[in-house]
Amino acid sequence: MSRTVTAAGLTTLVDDLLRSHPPAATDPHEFLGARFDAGLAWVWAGPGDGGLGADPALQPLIEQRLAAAGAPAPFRYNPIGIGMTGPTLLTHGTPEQRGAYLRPLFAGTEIWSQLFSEPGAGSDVAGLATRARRDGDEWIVDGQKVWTSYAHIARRGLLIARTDPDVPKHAGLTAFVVDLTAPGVEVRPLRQLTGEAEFNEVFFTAARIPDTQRLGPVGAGWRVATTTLMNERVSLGGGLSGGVDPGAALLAAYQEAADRGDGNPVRRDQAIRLWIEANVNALTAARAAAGGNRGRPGPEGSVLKLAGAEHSRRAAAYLVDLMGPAGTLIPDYRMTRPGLPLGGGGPRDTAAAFLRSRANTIEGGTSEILRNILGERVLGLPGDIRVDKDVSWRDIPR
Amino acid sequence: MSRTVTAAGLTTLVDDLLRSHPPAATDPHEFLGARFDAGLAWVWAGPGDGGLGADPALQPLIEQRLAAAGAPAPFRYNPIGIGMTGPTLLTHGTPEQRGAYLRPLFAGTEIWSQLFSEPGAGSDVAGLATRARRDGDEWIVDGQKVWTSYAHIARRGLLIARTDPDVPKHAGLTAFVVDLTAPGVEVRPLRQLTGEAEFNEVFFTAARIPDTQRLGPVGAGWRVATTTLMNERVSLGGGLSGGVDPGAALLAAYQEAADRGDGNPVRRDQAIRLWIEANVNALTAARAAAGGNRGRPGPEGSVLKLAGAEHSRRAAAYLVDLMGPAGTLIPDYRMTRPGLPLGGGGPRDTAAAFLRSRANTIEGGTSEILRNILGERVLGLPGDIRVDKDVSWRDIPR
Amino acid sequence: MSLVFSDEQEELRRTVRSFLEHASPESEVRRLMESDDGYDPAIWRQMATQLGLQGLHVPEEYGGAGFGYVELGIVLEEMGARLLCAPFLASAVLATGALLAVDDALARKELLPGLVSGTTIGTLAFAGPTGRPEPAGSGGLGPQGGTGAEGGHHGLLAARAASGYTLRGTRHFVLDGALADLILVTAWAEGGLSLFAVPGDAAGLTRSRLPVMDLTRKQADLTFSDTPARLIGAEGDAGPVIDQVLRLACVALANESAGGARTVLEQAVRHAKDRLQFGRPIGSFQAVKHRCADMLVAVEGSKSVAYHAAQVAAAGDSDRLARAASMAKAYVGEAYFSAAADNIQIHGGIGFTWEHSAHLYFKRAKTSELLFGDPVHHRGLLADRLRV
Amino acid sequence: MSLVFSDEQEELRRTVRSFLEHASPESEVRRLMESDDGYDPAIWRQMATQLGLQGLHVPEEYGGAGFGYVELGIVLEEMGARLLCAPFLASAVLATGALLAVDDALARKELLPGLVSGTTIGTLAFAGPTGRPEPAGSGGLGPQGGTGAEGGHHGLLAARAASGYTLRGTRHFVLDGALADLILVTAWAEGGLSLFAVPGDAAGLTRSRLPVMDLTRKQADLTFSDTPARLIGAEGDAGPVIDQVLRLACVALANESAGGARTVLEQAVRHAKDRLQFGRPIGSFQAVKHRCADMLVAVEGSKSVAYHAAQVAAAGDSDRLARAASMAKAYVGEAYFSAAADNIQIHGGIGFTWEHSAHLYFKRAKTSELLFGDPVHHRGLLADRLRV
Repeated sequence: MSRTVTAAGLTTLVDDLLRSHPPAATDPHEFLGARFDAGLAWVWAGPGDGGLGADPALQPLIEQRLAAAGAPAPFRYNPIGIGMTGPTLLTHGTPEQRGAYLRPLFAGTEIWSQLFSEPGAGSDVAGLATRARRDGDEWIVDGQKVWTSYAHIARRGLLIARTDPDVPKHAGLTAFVVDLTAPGVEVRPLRQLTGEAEFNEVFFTAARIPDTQRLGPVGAGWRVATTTLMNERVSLGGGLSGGVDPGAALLAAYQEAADRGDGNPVRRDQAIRLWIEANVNALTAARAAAGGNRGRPGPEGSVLKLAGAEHSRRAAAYLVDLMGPAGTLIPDYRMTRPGLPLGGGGPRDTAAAFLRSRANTIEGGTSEILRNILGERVLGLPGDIRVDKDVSWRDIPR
Repeated sequence: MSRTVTAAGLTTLVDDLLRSHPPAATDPHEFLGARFDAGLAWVWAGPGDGGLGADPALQPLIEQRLAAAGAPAPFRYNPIGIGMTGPTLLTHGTPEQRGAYLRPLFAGTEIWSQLFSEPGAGSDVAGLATRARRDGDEWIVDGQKVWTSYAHIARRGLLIARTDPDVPKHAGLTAFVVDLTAPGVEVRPLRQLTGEAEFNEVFFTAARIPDTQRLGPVGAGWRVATTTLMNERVSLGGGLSGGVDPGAALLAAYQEAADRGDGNPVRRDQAIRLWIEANVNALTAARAAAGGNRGRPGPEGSVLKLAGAEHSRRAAAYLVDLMGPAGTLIPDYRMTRPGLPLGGGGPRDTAAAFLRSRANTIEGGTSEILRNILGERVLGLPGDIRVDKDVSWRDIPR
Repeated sequence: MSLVFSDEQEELRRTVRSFLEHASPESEVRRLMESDDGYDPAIWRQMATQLGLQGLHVPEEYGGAGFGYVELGIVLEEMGARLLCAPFLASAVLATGALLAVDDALARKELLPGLVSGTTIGTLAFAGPTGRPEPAGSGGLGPQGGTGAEGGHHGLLAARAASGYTLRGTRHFVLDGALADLILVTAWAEGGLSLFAVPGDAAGLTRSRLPVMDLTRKQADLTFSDTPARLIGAEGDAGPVIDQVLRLACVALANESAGGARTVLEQAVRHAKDRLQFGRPIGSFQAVKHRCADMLVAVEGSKSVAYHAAQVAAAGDSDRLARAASMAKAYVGEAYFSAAADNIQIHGGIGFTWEHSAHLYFKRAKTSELLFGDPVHHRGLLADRLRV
Repeated sequence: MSLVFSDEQEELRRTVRSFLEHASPESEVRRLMESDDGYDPAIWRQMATQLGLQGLHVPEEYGGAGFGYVELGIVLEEMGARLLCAPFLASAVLATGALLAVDDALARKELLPGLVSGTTIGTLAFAGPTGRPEPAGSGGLGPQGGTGAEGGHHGLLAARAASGYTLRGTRHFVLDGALADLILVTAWAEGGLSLFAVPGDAAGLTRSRLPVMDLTRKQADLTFSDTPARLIGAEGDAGPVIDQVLRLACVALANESAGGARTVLEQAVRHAKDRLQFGRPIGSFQAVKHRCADMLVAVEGSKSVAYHAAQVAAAGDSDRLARAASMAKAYVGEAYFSAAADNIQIHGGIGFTWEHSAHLYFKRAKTSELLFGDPVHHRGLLADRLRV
């Protein structure tokens, strides 16, 4: 099968799937598995990898038709897997790896997480210290990862580890698929300022990974990580484009305040300003999606991630300001850990959403890192002066 | 005479001066000369240098009493001399130099300018390329300076030139007092976006300066420059503190707009926000002045310069916005060159002031440079990674 | 609705861009901005005859090309990027837009072909003494002119005469008002605010050039003293016409401004790469680099919202147009000004000189931000329309 | 008026600072914020008996030290810097301030000494269901409670009883309302809004702890059901008393917030020096360095305006106080929030954890910004007072 798949042909395939697996009467995991088998997971991927080798521009057609029919959204069942590690596996996985991992990933029967950041490697992900030492057909891993969403319920993780500390930092990294239920892997909750433990710390103590679970060549881990990070930014930034009016919640909140007598022309102007921002970001997302090369995210992802994160922070603070002291009450600080599938996306309470929004400009690349990326990779400005370049990782101060 | 001069004693001296030289009936230059001779120019300076060796905290008393009596303000007659080069001469001049330059400077009979910036040395002043080569008892100067206010009417200038290109850039500089009417010195107007030529370019072609006009040791030019730049920032930032209500003009402008039916709660809120900013800056200036060591400006000057410049830019743009299209008319783009004394400080036309305000965040150190200074010198943060340190100036890319 | 251009549209962009490269280099912008009329008649003719720009969006029956606002937006973006000095906004957007909006087939037939062929330069005079647009729907100053405390001022009045009408009063901030051959002007007749046509050389018409900050776009006050005028449409028609034209003008200006914002970003980036201080390009300092990144975000947002507005204008739904136009005008107005200001800051001293072109964009940006209603005004309109 | 502190005042600052170093380390803040009452009675007693903080600004005749708001501001700044968990704002500023402002010598004589000695914890209950202050001069909710669309809600009503009064209704967002021994509360009597005193254990008083975002300062809703109350001053006196107390509370909170802003700047700078990424301290990157510089400007401005407000409060001119209080509250409210947010951003992921103290300041900052009127509200008050 080649890129001759047509829109009409796809429509037929989607309709066949919906007929053979009526969403209302089918277990979501089973449905998603069948969707994968039909080549409707990532339409541009190859046969057997959940695709049909079709034009990526056809993907939205599938998504829309399935959503309209009430089919389960794969993202809700495996957010990191669908948003980040799946596309990475498609790009860098061997046929065996793709065959082993992609279907359960897409079906949501194996939850995925991403193991990049470390306490000492935040913005400087490439400076990470978790070591993987070769031992015959296996690798032995020691170290600590942090900020790993869903690690407490995930079966697998995409791990980047240092396999050679004696070369410059980007060159000594290798990517692995790690079984988070294996011996030597310990997952601990990490509590955030929201009170929740949305993220985890993951400790590796002589954990063993077969070399067959290595993703890409030894030393090519940074390339794998970059694919994932760019997908992450698209995923984080792209969440903004949903809905008919992405600023509707702001208007509704202002209206509610005005109805209770707290209207104020200054707050009204701010509401409209934020409403405009939300709509402009959605338009930029639509423009990027229409013009971009789906599956291989380009730098537009970074524009959206930056603009979207800054906007959502402002909008969340605005909603608290609008409520006044009543906005500074919070339902709960109890430590909870998130489960899957994700909810339908109902609004958090105002103060809780406000607190959570502070992570938007940090997670998936801080706004500072994103400005560097935009400046250097999009605008072609010269890099920062680097003191950690062309020296072996071992010799970098940390 | 020592630091035993009292407030009461000073009051008597001021009153004596006002009696012997009634401001209304005395030529301003003559009055200022007499004020200098009475030791009331810089009260903390030594006798003969325009001072009495008194506590610098007593200076405001003199200024207030003289201003109340309608005495001429020296700043209006020699802005750069009073604001920057005078204090520098007090700190770094030899007795002969102080004797020769300070009185005519204070009296406004010799206008001063400052010759630091060059086309290739803006933020990086210490990278300047104007060369001074020793020739017996003289120095021969070649190069180009830029952004020199009043050079077209100034008699003297404080020049920083490179005397040794083979040492690191800060070490190879020397300060001179230069006669701007001497052969080999050419002053050309430099037109700004306001249409005016407020500043000049100054070209040196084998201009000769006697070694007796060297200010400070050979190679110590950067120290001299730093004194001047810190005084400049205090001078630029300090201009904000004048008046009873430093934000009054903003309120009046809003009121005028409201009176003609252009009132708007959003613009009103902005007016108050800017009014608060203006007042907060004035309070910080007052706090710095009260707590600081007059005559030797500290880092507070940089806080005020940064905050003041950013505020004045915002305020000037606000006033244009308030007027709408009528605010985008400008009286004149003819090229004019400023004269002295300065006017009484009447408001410029809205659009002209708006255009001029764009220089506020550039002149006397850009806001970016000031943030570096605050970060490094006040907060003690580490410096930028330098590629021009410990290399001879000759080898720095430019 | 897609926000991506067709191959044909991209070809139009390339054509206009390469035309403006020779038609509007900085040296020409400077020459023309110092002149009274501020445009080059030869270039204006070429725009019409070789490229058909003045009539791009005009139906073919009037000599136009029959395209829409998406194509016009492309042209305006490129003009804004180059600061083209020409009465395009006045003639092709305002005057042409008014004739297309008003219900007067005869006037269209008689007047549009001249505007399309570039032989006539038109403009639209609608503003009172503050230059601000009146609240939506009012279409101009009331018969007594002004509002609120300013009520004493007289608006522009139309009196019925033997053959047609005569006008008396003043219109302000008229784009290219001193050079236009055809002035469409709103005036109060018995039947309400009405649209009239007055030739540039009409009797009793005094045109005073305004000392504009942005020399690349001329403005004038026009005073009418019993000036004969021709009614366009019917008495009382002008209100909705002006509302519609101003919305389209906001869309046009947003696209033009997006082009300007693109250019100042390019200038800033080029300077940040070329200028060395402290032994390194200043663009290697995060203070400069991150400012450029923020400019990029604003430029991308400006394009998105301006393209969107052009598409909505092309689609023709007036309620959606009102929203899209105000959104674009408010967002791009601030974004362009902020980017143009950042460009000066990144250039430092050299950006403050008359010789550098940074100030030309800066002045255009601030003037455009305030033209046809400032961002606060348009956010207010949006709030009303979104019913909050 | 000088903005510089005397040697004696600097000595007071040093004393309070070193006391709080042992009294309010982060571990104690965390222990107390997880507790219901959120303060340490032993520390509270020491503050009163060893340092005399609760009565610093109270005349000596009531057991106080006879100092003024400049000294109180110093103490509050240090408390804010350390996030001291204690009912100081409620008791020493609000309740004490109300008693000092009201015309009731007997009540002062009976009630102030307990507040000064720390044996009584007081608070002031004045807010309606939104927690927002009412327009200046109104002194609280009208008899029917609420304004505008919310008019259906009932305010707090006082009825004359055999011996004194009884109260009925609810007051909201009462600082330390669940633990206070002495509740001063505004209620509507026949003669207008009046001030009453109610003991914390009064009959018919229900106190509901609120789930506050800022755990370091507790709040409660108080519901009165025929609760016996003592009138303080005369009926109708409360309006001006509340206005005055809220102004002083804004001055107090501005000084406390200036202290908090100082601390978050210190935290950010320390982290920027210590944290290495890319082989260098992150503070060597301009993105971080310049953010710290902007924080410094905001912190210095906060100090200036807070110190100024404290001086004006000490001087006692009520018109100038109204201006200075609103200016300080509006400026410092935004500055502290912005600095606390920047501190989290500079810390990155670690700043988003529960374990790091950055969020404690962040939550205090946002809550303080909105308490006693947010910046928009105070700018509105200023505009009214400046007559624009």
